[in-house]
Amino acid sequence: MARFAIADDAFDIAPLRAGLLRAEAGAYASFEGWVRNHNDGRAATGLRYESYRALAEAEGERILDEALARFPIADAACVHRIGDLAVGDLAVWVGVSAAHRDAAFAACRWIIDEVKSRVPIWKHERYAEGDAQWLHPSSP
Amino acid sequence: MARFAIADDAFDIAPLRAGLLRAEAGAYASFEGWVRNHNDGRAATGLRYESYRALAEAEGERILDEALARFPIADAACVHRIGDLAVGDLAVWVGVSAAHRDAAFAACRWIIDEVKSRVPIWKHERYAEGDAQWLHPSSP
Amino acid sequence: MARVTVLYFASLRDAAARDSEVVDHEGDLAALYAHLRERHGFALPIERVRVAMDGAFADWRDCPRGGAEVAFIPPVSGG
Amino acid sequence: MARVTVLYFASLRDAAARDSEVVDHEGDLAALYAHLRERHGFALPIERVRVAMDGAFADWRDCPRGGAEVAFIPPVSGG
Repeated sequence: MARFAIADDAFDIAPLRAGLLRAEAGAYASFEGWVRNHNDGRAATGLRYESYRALAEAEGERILDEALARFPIADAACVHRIGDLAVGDLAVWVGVSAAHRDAAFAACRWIIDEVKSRVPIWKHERYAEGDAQWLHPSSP
Repeated sequence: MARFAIADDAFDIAPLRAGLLRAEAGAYASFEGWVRNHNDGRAATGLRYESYRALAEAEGERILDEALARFPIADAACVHRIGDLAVGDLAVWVGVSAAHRDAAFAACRWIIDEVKSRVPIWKHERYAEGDAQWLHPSSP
Repeated sequence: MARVTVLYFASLRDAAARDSEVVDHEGDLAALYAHLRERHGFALPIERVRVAMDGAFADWRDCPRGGAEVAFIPPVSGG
Repeated sequence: MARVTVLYFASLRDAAARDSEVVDHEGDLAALYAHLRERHGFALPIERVRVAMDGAFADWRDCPRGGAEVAFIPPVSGG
């Protein structure tokens, strides 16, 4: 089953979290990215994400496979929204279950960092002044 | 309003998470501790947590106050179960919202570490062999 | 001489076979623990125990006032 | 000469004013980007762009076969 998914609409976290429960897992770390009302000092009113879907799904899946190989975790999953989002909407969710919290936290952080740097998804941000732009950040 | 709570019964995460949503917060990190089916190499069937409730609530609140002072976060909360728990039950939940993910992850990790080391709650673990014991770990 | 209520938790409660007891005590909290450790055979040395008084962590050198509520806090294991 | 379909995303799509186009091309993917950058006035230099072919990341020195689907990937900003 795919561990990474692109969602066209708002999605429920509860069943995704439940899918990571394991009797041998004592720790669960999760991360959520929410649409903020500001970015780089500008008031933002919402945004649109678009993806190169086939490649985004393949690259997301690769990231989760790599996380399972790199960290002593039980399972991991990630869902990224695309389409139009308003302030406060859930943009991305990552969940990781593991026997211990060290690995759960480390893998969760690693996954969101890799998703942000590798998965072909682009953010088009709308500002309170009425303009909008694609964000193409320089590599860190 | 109290940010830290002791729960006598199973509790819902959804409203706690919703209480941390902020228009200026783009990141949310959470941690959950689940009852595992093993500990220190022994098969466990369940456990009981007891607390010195008045001090646990005061100390938990202090930890969250300290987290808000130490990290650039928007809000944080923690709930710890007491009573009888079965394998897979939720024992503790921590949630943190922040403008950025660095602070959300760091504060979430710091809070669960402090809760585990400072809050007067004790775990009585039952094993598959039929025996049980209080866990009084040595300081790390 | 101060009359204090002592609360026991976890393995200390099991060893004392009670949740709490009222004790007449003279001296600091360290002396109180030493006394009760001997009475009940607590396995934990004082170095591994913390002490609270009236709902807040206290110092072992504090001397309880009459009516104080003292709690011995064995190493915690929440989470 | 290979006939390839080129996909545009985000600011590249805005600059090209289309989602995709069919191009006859000879040479590697780097040459293809240089050619199309000139045609559409893409602001992004090749150093800031990645390239994919047929749904997988590719090397700029790869030469597309006829019928290939090529995508230019500007710096991503998910999350």
